[in-house]
Amino acid sequence: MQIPLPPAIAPYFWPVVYGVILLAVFPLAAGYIVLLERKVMADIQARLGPMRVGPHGLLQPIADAVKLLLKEDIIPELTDKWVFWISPIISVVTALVALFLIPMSDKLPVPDLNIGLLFILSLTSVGILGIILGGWSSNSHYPLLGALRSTAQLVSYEVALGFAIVGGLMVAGTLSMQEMVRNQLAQGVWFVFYQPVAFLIYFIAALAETNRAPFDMPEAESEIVAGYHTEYSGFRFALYFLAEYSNIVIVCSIATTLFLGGWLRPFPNVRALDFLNYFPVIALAGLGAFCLLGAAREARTIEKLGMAGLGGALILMGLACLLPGVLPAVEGLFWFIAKVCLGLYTFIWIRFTLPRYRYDQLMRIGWLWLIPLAIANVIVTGVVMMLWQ
Amino acid sequence: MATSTPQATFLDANEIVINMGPQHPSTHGVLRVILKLDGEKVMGTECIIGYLHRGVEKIAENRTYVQFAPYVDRMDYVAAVSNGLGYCEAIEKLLNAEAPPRARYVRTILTELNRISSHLLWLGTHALDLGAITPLFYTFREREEILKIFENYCGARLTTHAFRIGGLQYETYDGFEEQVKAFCDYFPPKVDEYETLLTGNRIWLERTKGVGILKADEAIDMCVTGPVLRASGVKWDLRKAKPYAAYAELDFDIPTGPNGDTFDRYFVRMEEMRQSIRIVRQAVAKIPEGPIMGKVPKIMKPPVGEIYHSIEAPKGELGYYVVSDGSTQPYRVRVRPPCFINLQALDRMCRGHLVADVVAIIGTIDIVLGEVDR
Amino acid sequence: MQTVLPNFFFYLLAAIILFSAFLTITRRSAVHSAIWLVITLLGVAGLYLHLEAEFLAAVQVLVYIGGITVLFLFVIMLVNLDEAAKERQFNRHWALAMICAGVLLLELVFFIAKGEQAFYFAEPAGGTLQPNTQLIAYALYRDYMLPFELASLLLLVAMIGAVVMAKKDLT
Amino acid sequence: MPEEKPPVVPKPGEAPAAPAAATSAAKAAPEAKAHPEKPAAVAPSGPVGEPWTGEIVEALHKTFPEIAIQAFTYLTQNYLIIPRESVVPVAMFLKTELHFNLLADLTAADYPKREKRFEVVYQLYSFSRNERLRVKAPVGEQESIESVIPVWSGADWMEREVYDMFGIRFEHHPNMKRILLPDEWEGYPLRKDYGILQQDERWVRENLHIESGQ
Repeated sequence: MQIPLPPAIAPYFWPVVYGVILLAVFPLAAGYIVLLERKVMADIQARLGPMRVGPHGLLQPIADAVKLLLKEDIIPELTDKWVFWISPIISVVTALVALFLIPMSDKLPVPDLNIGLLFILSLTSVGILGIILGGWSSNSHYPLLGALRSTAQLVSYEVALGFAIVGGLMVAGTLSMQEMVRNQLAQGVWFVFYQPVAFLIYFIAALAETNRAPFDMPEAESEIVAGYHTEYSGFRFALYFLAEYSNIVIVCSIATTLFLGGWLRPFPNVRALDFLNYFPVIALAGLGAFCLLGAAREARTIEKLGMAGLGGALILMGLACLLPGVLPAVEGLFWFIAKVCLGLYTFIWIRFTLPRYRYDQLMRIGWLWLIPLAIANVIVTGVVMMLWQ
Repeated sequence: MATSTPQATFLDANEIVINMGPQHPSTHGVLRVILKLDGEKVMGTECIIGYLHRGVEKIAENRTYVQFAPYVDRMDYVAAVSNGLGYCEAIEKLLNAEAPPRARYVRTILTELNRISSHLLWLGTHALDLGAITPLFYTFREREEILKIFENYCGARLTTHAFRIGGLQYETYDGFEEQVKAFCDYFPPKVDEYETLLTGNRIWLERTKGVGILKADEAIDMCVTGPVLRASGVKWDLRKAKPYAAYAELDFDIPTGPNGDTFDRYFVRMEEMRQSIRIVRQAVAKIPEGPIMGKVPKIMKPPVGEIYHSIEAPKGELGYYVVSDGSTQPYRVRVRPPCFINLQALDRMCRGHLVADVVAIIGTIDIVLGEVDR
Repeated sequence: MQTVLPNFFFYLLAAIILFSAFLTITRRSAVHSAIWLVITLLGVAGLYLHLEAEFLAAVQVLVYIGGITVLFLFVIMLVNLDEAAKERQFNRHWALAMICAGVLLLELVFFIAKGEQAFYFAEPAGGTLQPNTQLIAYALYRDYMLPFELASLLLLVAMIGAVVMAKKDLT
Repeated sequence: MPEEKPPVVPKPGEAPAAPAAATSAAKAAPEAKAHPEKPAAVAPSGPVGEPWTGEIVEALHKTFPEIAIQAFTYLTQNYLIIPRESVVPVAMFLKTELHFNLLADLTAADYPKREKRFEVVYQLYSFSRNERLRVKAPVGEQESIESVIPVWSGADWMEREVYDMFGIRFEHHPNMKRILLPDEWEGYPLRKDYGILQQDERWVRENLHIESGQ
């Protein structure tokens, strides 16, 4: 931040740089989330998962991306071309913009809107348009059914999601994403402990909002093939895919920010636990050591080298954190990512454990259980807060 | 639903006609189902089959009795051993011959193992249809153990052609009994594992209970057999009713279901796997020494006559109606395919349910298109 | 720059709003209309942002685009509008419509001619960066509590009415 | 319709045991007395059974005195040969009175040398008796047979398959079209005069765009 900038662009410069970096890095990160998903799935299902591209399939996301980008761009004959063309873009743009607004660390130059959370929610709600228009413009039955299912599902669960968030907001007392975290620091407690019901409802509704199992009817491949993106292929499909994973990250991030203390480490006010500040070092070094151990077991030399290199790099990164000034800068980001990854893991875990709900059952759960419960939670929270004062 | 006035067209929800298959992830092969939907509610179904029709019955008339035996494996390729057993026993009956006791026991063991492997494949795919992805891999892990036994026994894993008319071609390999016993010990905990994943799962129960109900009288009226019929509460199993192979000497129960819904069909099959293990255990313990091939002529010329013989295949009653004209080739072979006839009940089970249930119901009928189409 | 840029944004947004609103009513395909409607609403949200009413802008997007337009699209897909699209798009009330449009035009001309004096502006609520979310809350739940509750009651009645009518249709 | 078909005479009180089937049976059950003993003329190539007597046969003879029902047994399997006109009433009687409630199978066989070329074969099973019974009905090449769907709904697809493979029409079947082969296919593959390499070359050419040649 020491670079002198003309005052006219100074407030915009660093956020734009951050946005560009995010735009460049996130698709890759999404690829690795897919890899994580496949690896966790493989572990749950007693198999290995991708193992061919790179050591332990570590380069698989890149191969997948290249494959998707090189594929022929098929726009079926009878589609509504313009709508078909623009739908995935709507989805992905809204998702990425929302992602940009999430403060992953207090050190990042993220614009702190005073309506931050509301703005993110409104963006994701626009993202629904991408799904519904994509399904409609495909001019085919399965996508249409998928789009209808998704719309009904997303609109219904948005209500539950909104009310669950309201519960959290009442405790937080602000809509600004960064203010929320600061309030948690000030109050010395994660809001999940004040609002466990809201957190639970939020999590369930988030599963539905992101079309994840057990609420993945919009793309239930055993019923309606691939749902709204059945007719999409190649790059356009990749965009939908990216939007989907961005949305997963977004809902996990909102949960982290609102309920799990954002970039704060656990018990940020307890001095005795200050050693947790060194968690990044330990985690990176541990992961590196794990990679080095794994390298010894690899069969091919190139994979041995790759794995060892990765391990070495991770250990170096861990050690680099010990340099003065680095640790405080990356610690928040690290904790945030760790919490989001925990959320992602739970998402994946649930997906590969539970069967799928039926469409009407999903609706019944949403309207008969989640929404009344969320409203009741809001009322109870309000009453308790009034009495507390 | 066809509407005459424009206003009605304008306001009514569209009746969508959806073509499910023949390339669809959960029609279990090249089944094509035309669904008439009101929203997502199924108003009617029509099955289009025949994509895998190979004219097995016609082929039979142009092959000798021995030559035709491998063909039957290709019908229900998931339960090839059962198909072979039915065919061999039918021809043996026609020849008035009988397989020696040892052969009958080995046949029983392999057929029961095959029933388990067929049910495992069904369980995995059925769970997959309902969105539970993981059980598929678990069931394939266990199925692999069974296929290894088949492979060790006859060299083939899927289309085994394990039996011959009159008995067996091969003596069991060294360690056969140990391997089968080991499987019997290995497998039951795995069934419990599946059950912990599925049976107690609320979502699973909500998806399967009360879905696709087929009452007992309806089931009989629709000529449905096998686990589908038993799930409707009809305690009828050909292994007990008309014992063949070595079943008369073995003790086992026939599981039935009270309601005839998808859950009952699921539960009956789960229980059948346990019973199969029970049968296999007994059979391995009792397996007698002796010859494995009965007295059958080298060139088979059954006397002029006809026979209908059926066995309890994993999917239901698998019958062979064989007409002999006294020559070396069968005059007519009719296969009574359990899947084909059970699939008929789909329409009755689906009406009024949702698309997602159609998938569940198709899965629970347990069809193999190779047998539906022959 | 301080004065040019906001004006530029205003006219840009206004042009977008007018253009897409025009397309909204002229498209034959209902879905296309809905898409242009979305753009109109986005433009309006942009105007709100321009007026530093972030909360209103976000709610505009959330409710009108994320909620209402999506429901529009949902209904369009459920109902067979392809048939309707083939029929006449404009009905016989064009004379009435012309009168309404004329009145509206007169009104506009009048206000434009009269300029700023035609409006009564409330004093901008104190301070510069006061979070206006709070102000809206004060306005809705304290100053204008009764009208707000009445409006919500009206909406509730409308919703119940809709449910009752839909239920009757089903049986 | 060929001349060999017997004159259609409405039968007065034919099916007391089959009230449900009466409507469909009355129309398409021509007089069986036209050739009382002929249908069982077993061609030399066909299976030979020994005469079979038992309570089932007696009950049948008693209920249907005017129908020529022949009973045989072969390899402990019993079968009846009945004229095609009386399939529905006999089936109804077997189902309701004698509890043969499961139609295990329905198929046909082609015996070109016989006077009545086809034989439609019903495999029945009784849960309460644990007994099987085969009912066969000879059908001539130009003749049709009454559908047994009123008795067993499950006969639907099996009858369609028989139609598909042999070209035997089932009267009053709600959906009498091919089931396994394409609807436009010419020829009936399981007939004996249909060669194993034979196929509907025109259909193959038009729909699969290949010159057929095996």
